[in-house]
Amino acid sequence: MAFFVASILLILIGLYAVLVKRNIMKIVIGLSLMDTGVNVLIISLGFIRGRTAPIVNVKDLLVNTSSKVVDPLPQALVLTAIVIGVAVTAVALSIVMLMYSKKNTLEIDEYKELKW
Amino acid sequence: MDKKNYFLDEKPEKLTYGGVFRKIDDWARARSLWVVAYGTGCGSIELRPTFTSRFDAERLGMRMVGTPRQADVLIISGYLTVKTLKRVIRVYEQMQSPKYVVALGACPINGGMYYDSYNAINQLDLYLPVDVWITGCMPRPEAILAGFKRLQELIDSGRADGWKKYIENLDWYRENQRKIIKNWKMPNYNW
Amino acid sequence: MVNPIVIIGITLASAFFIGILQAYAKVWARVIFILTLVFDLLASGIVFYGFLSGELARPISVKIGGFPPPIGINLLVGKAEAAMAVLIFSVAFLGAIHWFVKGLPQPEGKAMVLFLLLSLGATGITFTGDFFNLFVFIEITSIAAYGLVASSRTKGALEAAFKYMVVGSISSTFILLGVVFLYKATGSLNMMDIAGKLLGGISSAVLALITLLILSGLLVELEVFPINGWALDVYQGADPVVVALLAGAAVKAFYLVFLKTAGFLPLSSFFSLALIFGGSTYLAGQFFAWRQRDVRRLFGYSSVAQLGLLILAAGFFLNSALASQSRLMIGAAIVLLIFNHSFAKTSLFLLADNVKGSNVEDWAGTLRGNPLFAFSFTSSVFSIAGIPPMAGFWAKVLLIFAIPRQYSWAVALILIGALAEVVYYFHLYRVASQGEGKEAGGNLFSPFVSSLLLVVSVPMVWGIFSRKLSIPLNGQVLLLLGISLGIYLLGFSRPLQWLGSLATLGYGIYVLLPHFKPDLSGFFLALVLFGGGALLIATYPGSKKLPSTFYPAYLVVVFSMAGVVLSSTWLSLFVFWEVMTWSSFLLINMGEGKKAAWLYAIFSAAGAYAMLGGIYLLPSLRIGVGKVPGLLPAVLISLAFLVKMATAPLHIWARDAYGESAHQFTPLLSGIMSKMGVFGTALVVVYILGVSSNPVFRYFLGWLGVLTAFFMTLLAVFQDDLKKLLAYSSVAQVGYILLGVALGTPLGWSASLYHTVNHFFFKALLFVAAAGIIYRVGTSYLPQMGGLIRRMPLTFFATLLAIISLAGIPPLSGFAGKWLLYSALIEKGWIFITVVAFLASTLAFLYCFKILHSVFLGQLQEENFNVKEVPLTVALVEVLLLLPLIILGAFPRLLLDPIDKVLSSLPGLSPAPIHYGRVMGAVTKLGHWNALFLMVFFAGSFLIALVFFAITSARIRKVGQLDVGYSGEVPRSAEDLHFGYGLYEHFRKAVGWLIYPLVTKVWKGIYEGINALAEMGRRIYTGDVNTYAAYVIALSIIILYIFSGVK
Amino acid sequence: MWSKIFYAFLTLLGGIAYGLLLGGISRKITARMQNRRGPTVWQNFIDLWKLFRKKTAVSHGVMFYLAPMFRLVGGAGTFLLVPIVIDSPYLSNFSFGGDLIVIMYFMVLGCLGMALGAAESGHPHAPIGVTRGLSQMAGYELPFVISVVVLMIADKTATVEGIVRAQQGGILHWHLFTHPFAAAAAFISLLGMMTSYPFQVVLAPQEIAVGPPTEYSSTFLSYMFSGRSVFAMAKYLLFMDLFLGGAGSLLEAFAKTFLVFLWPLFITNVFPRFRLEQSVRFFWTWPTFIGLVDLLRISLMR
Repeated sequence: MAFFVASILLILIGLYAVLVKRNIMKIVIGLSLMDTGVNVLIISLGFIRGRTAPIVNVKDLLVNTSSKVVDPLPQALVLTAIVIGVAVTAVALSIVMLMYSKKNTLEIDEYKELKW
Repeated sequence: MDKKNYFLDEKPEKLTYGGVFRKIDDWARARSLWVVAYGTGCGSIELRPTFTSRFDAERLGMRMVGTPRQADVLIISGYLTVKTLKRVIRVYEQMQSPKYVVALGACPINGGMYYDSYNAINQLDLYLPVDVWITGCMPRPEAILAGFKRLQELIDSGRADGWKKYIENLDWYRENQRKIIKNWKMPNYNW
Repeated sequence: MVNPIVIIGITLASAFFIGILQAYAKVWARVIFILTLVFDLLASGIVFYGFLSGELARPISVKIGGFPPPIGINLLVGKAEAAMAVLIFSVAFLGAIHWFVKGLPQPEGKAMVLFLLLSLGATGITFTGDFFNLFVFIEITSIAAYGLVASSRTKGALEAAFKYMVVGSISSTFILLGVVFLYKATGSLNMMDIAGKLLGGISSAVLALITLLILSGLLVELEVFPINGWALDVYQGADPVVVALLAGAAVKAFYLVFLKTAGFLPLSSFFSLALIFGGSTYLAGQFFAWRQRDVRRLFGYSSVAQLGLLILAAGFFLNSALASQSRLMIGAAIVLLIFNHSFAKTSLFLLADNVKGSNVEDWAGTLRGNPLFAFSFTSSVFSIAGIPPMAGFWAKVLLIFAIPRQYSWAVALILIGALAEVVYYFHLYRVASQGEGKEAGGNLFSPFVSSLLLVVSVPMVWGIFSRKLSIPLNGQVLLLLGISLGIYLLGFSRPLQWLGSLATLGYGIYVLLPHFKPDLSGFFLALVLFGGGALLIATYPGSKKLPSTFYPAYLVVVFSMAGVVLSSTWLSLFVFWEVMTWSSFLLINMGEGKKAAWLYAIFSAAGAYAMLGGIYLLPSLRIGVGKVPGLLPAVLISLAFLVKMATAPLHIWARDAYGESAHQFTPLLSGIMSKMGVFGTALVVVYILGVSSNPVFRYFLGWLGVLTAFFMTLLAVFQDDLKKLLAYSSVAQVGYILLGVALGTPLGWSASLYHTVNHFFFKALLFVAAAGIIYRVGTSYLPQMGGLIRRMPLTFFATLLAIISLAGIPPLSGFAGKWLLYSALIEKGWIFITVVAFLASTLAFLYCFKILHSVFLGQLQEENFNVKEVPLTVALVEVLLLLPLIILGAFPRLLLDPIDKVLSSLPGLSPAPIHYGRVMGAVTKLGHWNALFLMVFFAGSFLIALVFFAITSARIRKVGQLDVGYSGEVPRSAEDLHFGYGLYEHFRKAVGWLIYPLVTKVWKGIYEGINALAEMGRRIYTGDVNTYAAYVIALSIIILYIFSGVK
Repeated sequence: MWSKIFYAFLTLLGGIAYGLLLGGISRKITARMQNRRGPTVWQNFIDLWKLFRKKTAVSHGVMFYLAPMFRLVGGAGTFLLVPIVIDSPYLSNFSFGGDLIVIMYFMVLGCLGMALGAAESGHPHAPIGVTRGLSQMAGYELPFVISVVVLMIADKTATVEGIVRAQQGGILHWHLFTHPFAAAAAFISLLGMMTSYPFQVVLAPQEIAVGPPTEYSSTFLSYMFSGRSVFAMAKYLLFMDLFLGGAGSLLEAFAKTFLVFLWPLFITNVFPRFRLEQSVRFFWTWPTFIGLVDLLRISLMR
């Protein structure tokens, strides 16, 4: 339960940053936070109390595996999601860099030329 | 194509006078004198009473018309200047034959009180054929009516033929006119 | 057969290699890039062909990593997926070519890698059969897209990329959450598997919630209103090639996923979701674009709207409550829409890349002298706006006719949106096609190819869909239309084109000969073909100044009119009607009008879409007697015809369209095309309204007609432009015709049909003469003409006869129409209308005199001294047209007898109750009129008087033009003496208040009101990232709350 | 048939003569009202002869040349289309040629021809006069049409004979009395048609010479003159047929047309002149409203 609450809290903090903060960097951080929050959420979804990690290198895990380990799939998913999150953050930061080099500011109000 | 067709540059033909209906024609012409409503000088003030209720020239069959095309009579109502003479000539030549000229007052006869003005025409019949002269300065409407009566008689008897003479002697008239009007600026023949 | 995984694998691999190679061998990097795209295109093409040819019956399922599908990831490629891949790679290929020609963005290796990744991602989205895999591909696509958008490194591009990234990240968060929850709920990530489990009955409420989570992520990518601000910014800011790939291909892949996922929702909630979001996106896009001055953003709005339409269509497509036949039709419509939009938008965005400057005004003149550009632009715009013959037209028709009757509001919505689309697209079109010719960039290969694809697909699409909709399009007419287009090939020589057109028309008459029957179609067919042919002769002078599309378009107008009158169903009438409308639009646009063609397009489109709506409401598509419930279909259908007749208050297009269209075309427009409105109204009155029923509506039509006649006549009186004056006059005369048709009595119809033909004779004559005069004089401004009788005696004579006919003065043919009409009116007892009609025809004398005086009489102006008589062909046509005026004047029965036959062929009508006697002439219950006597009497006594005059007259001298009594003065110039300006100024003082431009102001007010609303509406796109993100969150919450059914 | 044509010709001459005579009478009466003696009543004949026999004339072109013929033939045609004495084989003239609608449109032919000829003269006064005339025509046509429609609807016929027949049986059957409002409207519009004061701005001799025929002279003018007088006769006859019960004999026709003739004459001598926009406004208001009374009555009674 704590995972759920924590992850949703993380998502909400991230969302808060995205929705309210006027600084581009803070928005990117917000996105990152959301990403992490979602990852935690996914992991917690796959978690089953009393079971162990799905690393099948211990002998007694080889029999009747599926009742002893937590759901391995979310973990695999999160692995991919983390990679994607890193990629997104990298692209985002490079875009932010370029933006800063154009206007020398990170205020979002300066980036409202395209509208209507 | 050029501008030639702005004006018809052609000398008017001589007109014959006669025919089976000559008597009726003359009678009708005498009783239907349409006067071009064109005041050349101060005398035209006398034409208003002449044509309105007091003296009623309409009982002689006369009336004013606004265009020379339909008029029979041109009244030179007073002194003529070089400027007006030009207009008078054009108006007269635009009238359709038979047409008559009545000169009103002293000025057309000999210049009247302006005889020595640099700009006055002293003797009208050098420039236009005058059928009736009405003297006075100015002649009163009664005199004008008498003059018209005289014109009617002349027409009736076929003697008012200034319009014929004008065409016959056009060159002579032109010569006189051109002496006075230095800058002609008119077509050679007005229609 | 190619394994679909190969496409993905090869693309991924070469993307990787390009990244490495570009540092060492730039050329090789490029070669690999292009080769990869070509390979992808070919491979997907082969797969698609496999499905088409039937070689592949079932979808290909490719397992990856050795696990069988439910557990392992798999690709699932069916027909739709293969087609989508072909689409994606064709657009990508075209974009790549464009990039190469114009220069790749730097660093080019990265751009190429991202480009490949983007197309790969989109393909993956399409192919994948697994939800998590879907998420991965979405992320690949998105990241590549962020990078590509930013790659041009302009301020706008960076800003757009950032916004895209923020919103995109939120959306993918939603998708990811949805996917994970889906897994939690069903224990599976395989699409087929989940679908199967669904059938097995998993608690649907939770599933719906989860699906909605995914859907709200997808809806962000699908750019629905109001969360599409980022997309518009991207369209505006990014490199057009990237935009083309995004709008043309990537979004379509998302749409496919949307269709696949939607099945997990309960039917009703998906249906309402699709309708609400589709509809609002569609309308918002179409209307917000009105205020848009940046062309790329304008295209963006249009793309958004098209997506909205697709979503709307998806709602119906997946609604299993609908008949399978309709769902098939909608499926076809969706395919057509996607195809159409992808290539048209690709073409448009790439064209935008060729124009310097981003504003609409910067496009001015780009179509002039750039045939390739013009071709690409025209065909793309026509495609998107759904104008025949392009595929978009059939998409619209299919979609509309498949929607069941209880959702007719959706039809109305689609039609209104389509109209709004016409407004802004043709504003752009008109700006682009007019003004000084302007050099546009030469990078036209890709746009040209993509629009060529659109055009090439036309015959196929027509073949398939006219059969599918069972629209019997007249084959002969189609053939003739084809030949007409072929005339374009003679474009190198105008005389040849002219002769070719004449030959084609002759051939057309020969081919359509069997249709000249004494019925309504035959009657109008004769008018169309012979009239069109006669007027074609006169088009020759000055045609060198016209674009080479003039003659093809002219012929298309003529033959499509033939198609209209020969139609046996309303839908085929509509098809030809649209062809006629838009080809005539092109012709009008060839004139120098500023707004004329645009207004014409708007009004015509409004009419046409109203007609489509009306046809949709009809119980049977056949043109024939049948009970039609309610007045609405009749009103809607007749709107189109009233527009074409320019009946008030739908007339405001007419003045400029007539006045400023190509002079060679105006006679056809006025003489024949406006009569198509008459034809249509006649059909409506006979077959839908019923000749003797609906008296109130017909009375209303009658008033419309007579008020049109009155006000247009009044406007003509004060008009100082020859062609515009004639335009008003034409509209007014057609008002009389409408009045006769509205009467619904044999006498009234007889009057109308007679006037229809007669109006063609004299108005075509007047317009032809006007064309000749304008050709010679060089102006159509009346006060600058005058005295031309001295130079153009024949034209004067022809015009005089035409004017006498127009004014309806007895010995000529025009009077018959007047006499019949008044007899009919008095017989019917429409008293007040009679009075107004009489008054209007008296007012007509005013402008009749104005035409004759201002053009021919008065003083010949100096600048017109060297004017010659009109060219020979024009003179020939004048003579051709004036003969019937005289002949019909003496023998009106030559026309009235065929009309009687036509009338007796129509249900509810009978031959006009006219008895013909030798002495009294035509006798009705009311009065009589002997045409022949009047003609003979007039001509005879005129001759006698003339001879008598010639004998008795004084010696007459023809004098010069300045020899006038001018108070003794000598006029200095003709200009001083000519009274041409403000002829009826005194009359204006008396009745000027009647021509207060109320209608124009009302229309303008409506236009501006919509503009203001659009302006207010589009302010929601603040350009602020926070706001956009907030919209997404808010909308998702709303979606989850409303549509999940969870309380 | 030839005899019919011959009689028509005679009637035409008679009409011209009577028209000229009426013109003379009107000049005489006007003079008397102005406390003058005035010309003889035959003055118009003298004028006509003089003009006819003038020696020279100018022409400005073909249309200018033909216009007087248009005017004469148009006037004569209208005159002959209106039956003078109905049921008389000869004095109904060519009324078989057309009904009231035909007459109303045939009327325009002469005017149109004259307008064109005048306009070709190139004199600015001509188009000024013509446009004034046409505008005024648009003015008076409205009340006139209203009353004509009233009559046509009331009598269920559009022929002049039919309308005359409907008025037989005593003076109270005249439309003047059965449809007084329509008649009033029509008679007011007659003032406009005859361009008598206060609607005389069309000719306005004081400002634009005589308007349209400014450039016409001599024989041309004589044709116009006679055309005009026969045209006036046609209008008198038409009004007689429409409102005064037609004529049973030639004498009656003389008397009744004289009555119609007196109406504009009385008005013209005691009124000043309207400007054009005033007269158009006048026609489109007062006589129109008056006519509408009968039009409403007819439409309600039907």
